Amino acid sequence: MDQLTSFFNGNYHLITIVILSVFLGIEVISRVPAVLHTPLMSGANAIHGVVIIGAIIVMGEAKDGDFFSLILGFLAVVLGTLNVVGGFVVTDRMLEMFGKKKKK
Amino acid sequence: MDQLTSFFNGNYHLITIVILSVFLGIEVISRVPAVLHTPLMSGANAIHGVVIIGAIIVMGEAKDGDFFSLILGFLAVVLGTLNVVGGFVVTDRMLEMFGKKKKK
Amino acid sequence: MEQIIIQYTEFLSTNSFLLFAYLIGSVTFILGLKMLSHPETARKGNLIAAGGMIISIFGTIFLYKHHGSGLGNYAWIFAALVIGTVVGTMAAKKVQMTAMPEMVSLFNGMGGACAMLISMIEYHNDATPSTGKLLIIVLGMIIGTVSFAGSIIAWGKLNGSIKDKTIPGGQMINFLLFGGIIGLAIMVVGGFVSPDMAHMLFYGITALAAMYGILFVMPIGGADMPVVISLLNSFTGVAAAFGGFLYDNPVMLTGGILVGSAGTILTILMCKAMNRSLKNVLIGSFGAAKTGGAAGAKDQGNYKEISLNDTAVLLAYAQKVMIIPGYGLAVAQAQHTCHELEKVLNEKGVEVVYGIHPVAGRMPGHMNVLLAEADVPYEKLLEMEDANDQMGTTNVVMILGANDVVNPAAKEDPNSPIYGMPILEVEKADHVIVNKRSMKPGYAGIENELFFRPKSSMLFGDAKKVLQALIAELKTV
Amino acid sequence: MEQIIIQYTEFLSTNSFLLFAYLIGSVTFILGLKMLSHPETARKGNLIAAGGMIISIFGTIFLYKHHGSGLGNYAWIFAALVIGTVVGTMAAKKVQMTAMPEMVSLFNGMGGACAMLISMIEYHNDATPSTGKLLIIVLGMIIGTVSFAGSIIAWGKLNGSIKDKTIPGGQMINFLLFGGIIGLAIMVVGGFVSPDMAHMLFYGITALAAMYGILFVMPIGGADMPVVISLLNSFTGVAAAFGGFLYDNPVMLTGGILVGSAGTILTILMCKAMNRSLKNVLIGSFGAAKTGGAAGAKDQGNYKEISLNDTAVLLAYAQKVMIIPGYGLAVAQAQHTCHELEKVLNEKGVEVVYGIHPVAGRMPGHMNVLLAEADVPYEKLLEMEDANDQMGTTNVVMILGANDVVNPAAKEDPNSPIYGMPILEVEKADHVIVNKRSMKPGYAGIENELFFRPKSSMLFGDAKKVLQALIAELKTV
Ligand SMILES: NC(=O)c1ccc[n+]([C@@H]2O[C@H](COP(=O)([O-])OP(=O)(O)OC[C@H]3O[C@@H](n4cnc5c(N)ncnc54)[C@H](OP(=O)(O)O)[C@@H]3O)[C@@H](O)[C@H]2O)c1
Ligand SMILES: NC(=O)c1ccc[n+]([C@@H]2O[C@H](COP(=O)([O-])OP(=O)(O)OC[C@H]3O[C@@H](n4cnc5c(N)ncnc54)[C@H](OP(=O)(O)O)[C@@H]3O)[C@@H](O)[C@H]2O)c1
Repeated sequence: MDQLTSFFNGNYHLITIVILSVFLGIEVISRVPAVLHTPLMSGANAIHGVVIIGAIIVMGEAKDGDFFSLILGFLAVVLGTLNVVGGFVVTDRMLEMFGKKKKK
Repeated sequence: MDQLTSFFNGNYHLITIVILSVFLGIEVISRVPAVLHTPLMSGANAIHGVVIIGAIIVMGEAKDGDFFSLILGFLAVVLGTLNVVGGFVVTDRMLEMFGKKKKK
Repeated sequence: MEQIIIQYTEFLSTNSFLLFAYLIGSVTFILGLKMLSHPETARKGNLIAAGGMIISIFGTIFLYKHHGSGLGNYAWIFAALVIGTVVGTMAAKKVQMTAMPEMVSLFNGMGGACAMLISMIEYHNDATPSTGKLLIIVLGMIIGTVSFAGSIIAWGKLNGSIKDKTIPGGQMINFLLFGGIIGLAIMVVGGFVSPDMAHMLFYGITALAAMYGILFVMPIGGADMPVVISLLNSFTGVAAAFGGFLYDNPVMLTGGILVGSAGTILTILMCKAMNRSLKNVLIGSFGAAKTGGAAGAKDQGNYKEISLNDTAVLLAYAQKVMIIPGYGLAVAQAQHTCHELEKVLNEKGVEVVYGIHPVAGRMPGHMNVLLAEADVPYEKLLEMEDANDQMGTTNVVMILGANDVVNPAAKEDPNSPIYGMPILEVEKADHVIVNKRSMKPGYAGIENELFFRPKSSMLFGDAKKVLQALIAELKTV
Repeated sequence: MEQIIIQYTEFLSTNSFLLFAYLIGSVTFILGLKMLSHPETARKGNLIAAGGMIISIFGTIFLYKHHGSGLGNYAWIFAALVIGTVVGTMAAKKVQMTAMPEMVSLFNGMGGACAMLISMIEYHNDATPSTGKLLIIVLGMIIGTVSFAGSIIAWGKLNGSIKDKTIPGGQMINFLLFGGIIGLAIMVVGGFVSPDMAHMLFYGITALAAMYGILFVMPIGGADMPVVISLLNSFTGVAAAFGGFLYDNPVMLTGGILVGSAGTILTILMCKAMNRSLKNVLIGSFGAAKTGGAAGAKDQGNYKEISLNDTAVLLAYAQKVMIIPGYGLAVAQAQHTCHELEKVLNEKGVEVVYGIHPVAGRMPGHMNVLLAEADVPYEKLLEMEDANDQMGTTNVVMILGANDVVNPAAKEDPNSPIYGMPILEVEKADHVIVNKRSMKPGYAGIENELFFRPKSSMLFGDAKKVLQALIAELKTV
């Protein structure tokens, strides 16, 4: 309990940020047309690839001989990059298709 | 400049909260029907009465002989309360009128 | 920066119940605003936000700690709270429905003044604040003062004690004032002057800000006040948020910023509903157009008058009558009489509906509130689209103190200042009867050609008196 | 808590350029999501978010400082970035339009795995983390692992390498797994076991979480995968947010949580578009209904077949033909042939339009993407409402591999699992020709009475082959 309250106090601003982001996510997305569900899902998928920043930090701080961290970290950065790059590119391709709409 | 960057660093989380709140405010309000503009304005007016918390803190921390702080602080709390209480009550009255709609 | 870190770590030692109370406060504000923007949930939303406010306030009073010690001066605090609550409740309960906007404006001014006072006290108490803190104090003071002064002027305009005044070169003066405020603020915050001097300048800024607030609102048309109040509202929100920075207080921060941004959007939405730009409202170009537009009842032909008796007959033998209320009905306080007319007509087997234009009157929803007050059943109030749909099957349209919202220039004359605004298309009905006191223009200050059209007949007089006479007349038909 | 404060104050000494980069990142994510949800701005929104991501990544690489020293291992980092970029771009560029959802699922799994690995390394490196940190590490690991394992299964299902399997007692097993994960997590985080033991349990949790992810997705119908992927998407978002807590990193936090909440809402919206509840999707009750519903081609009467030649004649002499594409058209990869048919008919003076149901195919917008790929002009694609409006003036409706989206049971049979879903009302047209390979049901696993109705004629065969034959036939008419 004590640990929890101190955690709460210490991360209070972060918790506020979380709550605001939750509301913001909900507000921003409600009322999307069904046709955009797939690209939106894919775009959101690319955004959570931001986890790669954690991987870069972990990798960049790994000690020289620490192969556990180095190897897993390397893997993490590769996977994170896949998520980010693949996600944005695939979304763009999808939306390019939709874009043809404008050839009206 | 140095002062500014250190201010930025020190209040980084608060700045993030500000930005999220700005977006949230915009998202939440867009698309209100015109009929609700007046009560919404009035409700928002009551909410910014939260400034009263600052008045309470200032008042509560005023030293005994410091009449400048005591008097202005007292005034601040009164005015803040007016804003909060008056704001919510007036809004409620307005919405009560609209509420008659439901007598369908 | 150091002081900020210290402040932060001190804050951590605060009771986490208080932080939790603030969290609840922030969430209720978000929910409240969200619910306030939907008709069914609005009232509950207001109550939820009020609940969060109470939690935040009492949390602060009882749990706030700084340097390990709690707050003092409880007697003063509670006295102030009680006074504020009693006065606030009474004022809010007593106010006329139609005077709501001015009441809101007044309360908004109180909030601005509160922010201003807080900044003053903080400045007075901290002899050597850091630049960051000083910046926050000064900005909070400026915005709070502008909001306070502006709101008071808006309040005065709405209740009629202050008249619209265009100050010659007003824009130039405002520009200079603005520059002066910025300049002095830089000198104070940047520490370019001696402490004594800074102290004097600080109050100088306050004075300039007050003047700016006054001159900013002064030239704006009285009827544009709802827009201005919404703008000042968001100013006070920002001022409250500066308080949030000052005390590292999350609920002040989120509450203030939410209102700041929501208020700004609301201001824009209101302008859109009136088909005007914000700039247009602020510069008050309607006032300018007034001189041009109303230049003369030109020779638009002649208008017909109709007698009370003829009106009564026309109404009594109609199948369906649509009443279009406007600002004049509110001014004449004729809503109850109007409802009576409706009942008399109903007894005679005439169907009566109301056509409500979204910006009829002087505040959004004005007509809904007004007629709800007179107990007109909600299902008789038609929104503009529905009203226009039913116009074709309507025999008599009865316009009571409305003008701009039925002006065909909005559809027909691209040079008209209201061109593009959707209107109630009364000419689709068989007969149009217009009640107003004279041929004078309405809010937009422009001629209304409708009055000269073949279908229209004028019934001059104060709305309330005319309606009373009409009811008497109807009973004899 | 101390460590958190220390972490915070250390963070303050970071270059403020990095903080600014993160701020830009957060804002672009919000803007990107906002723009992605409007058709006109979607593509630009995606690019904006990508730009913010690049800024955040390079900011981290070059500006991040911890205990005053920057990051090392640049060679490894860049090697990994290059590999990921090359492979990711190639995979994303090469993938078939129709295989998009499985690609998204795979990328989502990569993100989940990344979060899992980060947690593992952090656990490995910090021998005695505080309870708060440990909690974050363990939760991030669990959610990341579930998302990773689940996404891989979803990917396998979508590309057909894994078949739908209902495990007997699956829900019970999942429940037990869930309980086990929670229990072990409490033991590890609460410090109730020896460090060595905790270490073992940690990897035990990883294994259980992976199993949970697999078993959670396994029984869900292959075609419900878009919904599941959206859900797993939001899981990965939450996992990324835990990383944000771990490194006190604002952009990970906002990005992750935004996606977490947006993904949840999107999941719900998708369910709504299919007229199903999320629970229904997760328990996979369509699979159950399948056995019941398809129980037999009962004796619903007989269906008519139509020859290729007759079809060609009917089409050639029609004035207006509406093509209704469905999942079968995508499976047969017949979009280009379909477009050819349209052109041939146009040459003969026949007007051709497409009626697009919002959930035709296997992902939202599937048909739009498919037909856009074949260069079908956008103005020929009618949304459901418009298509239904034009149905009365249509001579021949040509259904190509669609089934559920034209099933009249959705309107007529309250017991049908798809009851309430809006459909394309093809029976308002003069003739209905249905192309599919057999009388087998479609996705919802239910019989379609339309095929037995008087207006309908069946044209069996693979969509692509049938269309090719039809085009040849038409040229001889
Ligand atoms: N609703 C809002 O939110 C809002 C806010 C700000 C501005 N506005 C603006 O206000 C206008 C509203 O249009 P409206 O048609 O309702 O009003 P209006 O155009 O202002 O016209 C009101 C008319 O009522 C007549 N009148 C005044 N007192 C009267 C009395 N005692 N008895 C009978 N008639 C009386 C006046 O003519 P006489 O002097 O000849 O009697 C006047 O022409 C629009 O231009 C709108 O843009 C609306
Ligand atoms: N769009 C989305 O977002 C989404 C997501 C998940 C689920 N769903 C669901 O998917 C369904 C979509 O409806 P739908 O009408 O498009 O598809 P459907 O109901 O699944 O029917 C597709 C039909 O195509 C036929 N088919 C298969 N391969 C073919 C081929 N090579 N040539 C010709 N015909 C072929 C099949 O019959 P044969 O086997 O007899 O040929 C089948 O009956 C709805 O129930 C919807 O709720 C949609």
